[in-house]
Amino acid sequence: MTIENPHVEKETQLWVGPQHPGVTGNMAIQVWLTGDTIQRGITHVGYLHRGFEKLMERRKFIQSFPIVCRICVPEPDTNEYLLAASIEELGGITIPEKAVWLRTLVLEMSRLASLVQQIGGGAGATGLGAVPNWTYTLRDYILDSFEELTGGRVYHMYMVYGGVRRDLPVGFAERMEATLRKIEERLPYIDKVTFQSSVWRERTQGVGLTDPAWVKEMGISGPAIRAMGFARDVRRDFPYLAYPELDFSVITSTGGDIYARMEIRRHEVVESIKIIRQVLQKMPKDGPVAAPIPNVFTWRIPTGQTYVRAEASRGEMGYYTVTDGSDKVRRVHVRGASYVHGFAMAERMFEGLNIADLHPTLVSIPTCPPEMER
Amino acid sequence: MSLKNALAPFGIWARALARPYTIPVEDIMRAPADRYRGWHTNDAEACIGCGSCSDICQNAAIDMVVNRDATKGDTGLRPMVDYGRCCWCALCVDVCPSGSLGLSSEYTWVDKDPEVFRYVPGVDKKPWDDDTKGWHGGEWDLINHDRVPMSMLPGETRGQTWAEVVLGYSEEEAQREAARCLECGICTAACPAHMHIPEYIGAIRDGNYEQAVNLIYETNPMPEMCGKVCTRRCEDVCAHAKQGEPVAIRWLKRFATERFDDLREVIKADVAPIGVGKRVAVIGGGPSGITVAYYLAIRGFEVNLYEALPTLGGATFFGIPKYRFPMPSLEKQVDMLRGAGVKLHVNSPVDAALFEELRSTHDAVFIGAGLMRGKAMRVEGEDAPGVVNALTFLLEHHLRNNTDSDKVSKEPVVLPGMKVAVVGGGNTAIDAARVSLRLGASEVVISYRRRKEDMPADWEEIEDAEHENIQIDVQAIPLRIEQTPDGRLDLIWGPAEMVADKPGARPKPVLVEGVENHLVVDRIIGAIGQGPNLRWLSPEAQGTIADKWGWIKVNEDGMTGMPGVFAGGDLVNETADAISAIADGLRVVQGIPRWLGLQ
Amino acid sequence: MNEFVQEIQARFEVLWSNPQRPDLMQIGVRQVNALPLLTWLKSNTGYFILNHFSAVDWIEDGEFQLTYLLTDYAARRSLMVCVRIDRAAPTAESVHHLWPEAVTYEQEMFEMFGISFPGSPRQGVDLLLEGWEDIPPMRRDFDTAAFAEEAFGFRPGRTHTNPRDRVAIAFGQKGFLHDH
Amino acid sequence: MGVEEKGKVPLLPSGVPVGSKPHATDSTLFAQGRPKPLSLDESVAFIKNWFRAQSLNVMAYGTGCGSIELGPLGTSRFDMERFGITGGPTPRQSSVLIISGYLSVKTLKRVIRSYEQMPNPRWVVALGSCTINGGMYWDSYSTIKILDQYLPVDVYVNGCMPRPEALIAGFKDLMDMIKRGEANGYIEYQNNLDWYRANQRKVIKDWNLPEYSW
Repeated sequence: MTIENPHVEKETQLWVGPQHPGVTGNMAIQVWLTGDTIQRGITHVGYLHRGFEKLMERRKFIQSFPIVCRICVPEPDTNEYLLAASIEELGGITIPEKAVWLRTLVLEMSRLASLVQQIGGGAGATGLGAVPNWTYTLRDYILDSFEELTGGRVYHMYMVYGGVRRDLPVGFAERMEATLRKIEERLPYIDKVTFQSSVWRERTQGVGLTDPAWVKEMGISGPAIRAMGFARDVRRDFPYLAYPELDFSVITSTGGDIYARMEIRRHEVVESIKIIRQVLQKMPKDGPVAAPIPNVFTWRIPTGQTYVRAEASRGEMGYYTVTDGSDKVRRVHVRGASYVHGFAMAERMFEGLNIADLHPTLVSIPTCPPEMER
Repeated sequence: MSLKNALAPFGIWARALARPYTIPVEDIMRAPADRYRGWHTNDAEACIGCGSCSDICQNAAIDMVVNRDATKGDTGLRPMVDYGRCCWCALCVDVCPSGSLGLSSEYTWVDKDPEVFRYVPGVDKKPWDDDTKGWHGGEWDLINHDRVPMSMLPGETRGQTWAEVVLGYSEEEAQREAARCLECGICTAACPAHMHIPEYIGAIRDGNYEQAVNLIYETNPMPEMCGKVCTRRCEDVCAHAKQGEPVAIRWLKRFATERFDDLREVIKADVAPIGVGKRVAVIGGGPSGITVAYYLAIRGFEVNLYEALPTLGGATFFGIPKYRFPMPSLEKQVDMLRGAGVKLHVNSPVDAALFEELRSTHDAVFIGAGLMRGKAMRVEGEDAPGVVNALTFLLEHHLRNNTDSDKVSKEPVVLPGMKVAVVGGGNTAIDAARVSLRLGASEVVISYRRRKEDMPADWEEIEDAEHENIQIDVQAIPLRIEQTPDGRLDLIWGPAEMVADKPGARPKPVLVEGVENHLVVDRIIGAIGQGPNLRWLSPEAQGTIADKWGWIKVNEDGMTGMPGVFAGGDLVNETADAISAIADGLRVVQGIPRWLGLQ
Repeated sequence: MNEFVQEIQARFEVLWSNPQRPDLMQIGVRQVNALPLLTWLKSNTGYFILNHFSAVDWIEDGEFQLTYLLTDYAARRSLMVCVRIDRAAPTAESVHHLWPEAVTYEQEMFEMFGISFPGSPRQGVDLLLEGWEDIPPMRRDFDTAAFAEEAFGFRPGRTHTNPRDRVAIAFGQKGFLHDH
Repeated sequence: MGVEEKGKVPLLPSGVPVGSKPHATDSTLFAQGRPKPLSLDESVAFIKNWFRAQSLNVMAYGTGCGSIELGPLGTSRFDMERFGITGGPTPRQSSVLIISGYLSVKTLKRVIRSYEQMPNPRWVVALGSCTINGGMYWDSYSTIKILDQYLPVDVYVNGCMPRPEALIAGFKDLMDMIKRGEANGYIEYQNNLDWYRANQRKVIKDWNLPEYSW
């Protein structure tokens, strides 16, 4: 319900961020308002710009791995996988079976952690403090598992070209199962305050709408496109790692609003848990975790270019990698999932949006500034 | 809006009774996971200072700082980690060839001074030094510890042939093996000649073989010999050797030099002709003499090289069997000398008179006469017929087979079907045994006083001998030799027990009294070492340049007590090792111009 | 996939093609053909999604390479279109009217490589950097380490000894083939 | 190093140079023979510091990737509020500024502005390697390397990124320092404003920050 105020004809310019508790990271939205309705908005990034693509050009192939995971903080493993897969494709390395499954496990765990966090973020953006309290803790339990498996809490630096760096610790599957159960136990409570709550539904349904016509124009992906009824998922469309051997469904919804996008995440958490269980069950018990790799100091890759993609929690993430026969990459271009979401799509969505809905909309798309600007 | 949905949020009050997630205050500093990557630890004694950690660090967080003196196998540097840079990726741990670097599981470090976040792990004491948890190497390494296997003739058949046993790397194999090098340069410290090892391995890796041989020739005029038979101390200290197989430095050198049939066109010397008009005489055509002759000749010196035998090479000619170092390889190196303009005088033994003449007609004389006297076994019955010294045996054998020398008998010492015992455990013993086998001996036994791991011979040589079915009896002390009634020889030996000697020394074999074993053979070859023999010099000259045992003492320029007379090789360094002789030669190559005031 | 390249070849000159993967075809075209080809692909084929758009600096050839990645999600295939442009005066035709997200790609490429796309909105507007005065940072001739040291400085007190140098000095490593 | 030398050593309100500790040979410690009771000013300062240390308001500004670990810290598992730490939504309501890792020049500009809007006393906690010596972005063209050239840092918490537990340890150290009256970065900033300004202006080329009155 918009209050019609005849006096508010003047356009107001407002900066939301970068120092703002509501933005999804260190970014800024410049909006022009009439009353509380956004007339237009521009996304401003660069606050987290570190020049990863330049830094990678200065580093040997192996040395790029510790830095790429910093491109996306909540979900670093997708970056590690994509860089490893690009280098393996261009350098002609085949990874062993066990590494395929371990990579799938790590990718899915990080997707799960990120999805859980996004549910909390979405609820928190609408003023529900309890849900982020829960989800941050649930994410923390997944981080504990990560720590056990990879030695790192947030940045795992677990995959390198050739495979992964360590095998599963003893008893990992049981402890992971316990964590998954904790998440499952908590989901009904999250439902109660969000998806089942009529207040929250009022707040989110029909808000932050996307237009299915945009799909033909922009490279929208992830929950944002699945919320418009398109069952598009890189794991299914361009299968990689062990995903072809796993049973999971691609969740779709039709609302195209905040509610639909959050609902997709809610169901993807269940799918993700299902995938992790399958991976732990089907994973080969032994075998090498990495292929023998060439000398990390002097390895050169012949000239070539490729584009490798994977499904992150926010959508399709891709790495465009060019090599030139030297021991360093010529160029890596990181196509973050939210590059399209954060600029082209978000700026269209801002038009006509109520200022109070700006933040829930941003969180639900979602945007991740470090991968937009790298 | 249904009532159910409106009431749904109140359902979460059920959580009010559940146990909270919150970690109690007293447990807040939780123990991290076993693999957690915290601050660095380093075993400073096991660390070799190779700098691989510093090279792999993409953040330039690791400096190599001077911590102790450089020794062979340790640069004396230790990593210092700057935690203003570190990102705890642990690539440094996974790449550490010595396995000394690790990450503890400690994670808290708070300070108001930004300058303190920097220390040398293992040297600067930290509370987490003894943490066994954390990220450590060993499970999976970033570096490849496995050597590219060398193809060889099969062990069963090669005893019947004189063909070269080691077949050499193919180009692809050589590049693959060269690519394993970490380029730390520790090997150069252990090499007596301090060859430019990482540089030429890098050139081989890049396929730049011409550059590789040029780099090799910088400090070694006999690389093909070294590529085949070097004692390769470099490989002993190779960073890979700590946890795996060292880079096959020797085989790579062999590969590079074998690429070229004639090195004269390839080697590009660029030195000032400082020695034009100066004459140098070199006595002895072994590795040290060849080194002095070659490097002085390319500097413009007029070099006369005197060799008693019909062929150059010294011990590398008569000592090393041709299945290890064939004659064409030796010829190639001698051709380099000819190309450099060295005047070769073979079959020209030097005696006291000629020595004096050389001194007077040359600006400097170099003695590289080598160890030509085989040591006696000092057991009773040693002078029985059929007991020979390995040095004599090998010399005769090589002269007979490779030269037209008429000074040797046509009849080999070892005849087909004989059973041979070789006493000793050095490379000479192995060579004598393997040569005997190839001469047709039906059975060859090596008898050694200590354990197999104490044998001074190259471990690859020992393995090769075993593959050829040569039996090695260890901890066997020869007591006496008796002749059996049917004209054979009985080597009577007693078992030895290993007793710890003073720290740092090898354990000593001590005879177990009262036990006598018999080894009945047709020939006994004594190979227990070589000694100097300077009897060709006048007693006065001997007294001036050598000690009473015949070892020559030289100064830092390689000059003996007699002005203008330089020496090098086995006579000086007592190692009986070609690369040390080359290193001696290199010292003299600098010493002679300096003594003549040419630099 | 090859038939499709032939179909393109029939309309536009394809300089080279490389089937990198079964689902990824790479082709190179001339700059004059780039915009017509992309327009044709967008309107007439399934390749209407621009997945990514970026540049590569081939400084030794004096050229920039623009890479457009188009994906046909129905057929589950991608097409990489590579165009070389002159590095001395880097200008390319904007595709923002075909794909709205190209606006930011082009804005970023102008900032990072100095490639201009006349007609593209927000050209020259800072995206990632503010007050940048040096050469565009993603160009190969921009030395970021030197820039960082000059502009920001590093904390003093670090010393590094190269192990090879230390060994060479401690053991007197020399060469005898050359005078040094 | 293109940075000017730091000026005179700043003084505490009591006249003691920052960072200097009383030395055993100080005549003041021996001449009086027995400890002097705190003066009224000192007592008030002690009580004020004690209270200040118990309620730190952390400004909600995730400047870098380290802010991902502030989330768990604030929510139920680690629950920083029981230690007296809570979030402050705006600079004017906050007392602690956390620099969570690397700072791009663009963010530095905003951070300076935020910091200068914060009321005294205010403290800066620096997380991770990046604030000390550039961290993994040491050769990046867009991030600053040494934070204490631009802002006064009271406590460094090392790690990349520091765990929530390490952050708690850092906050506890900060609290102890505040109680002892040692966390005086803000005084140092005032006293050396020209030096800080020169460094800041050196990297922020398009300077359009307002001058705040001091």
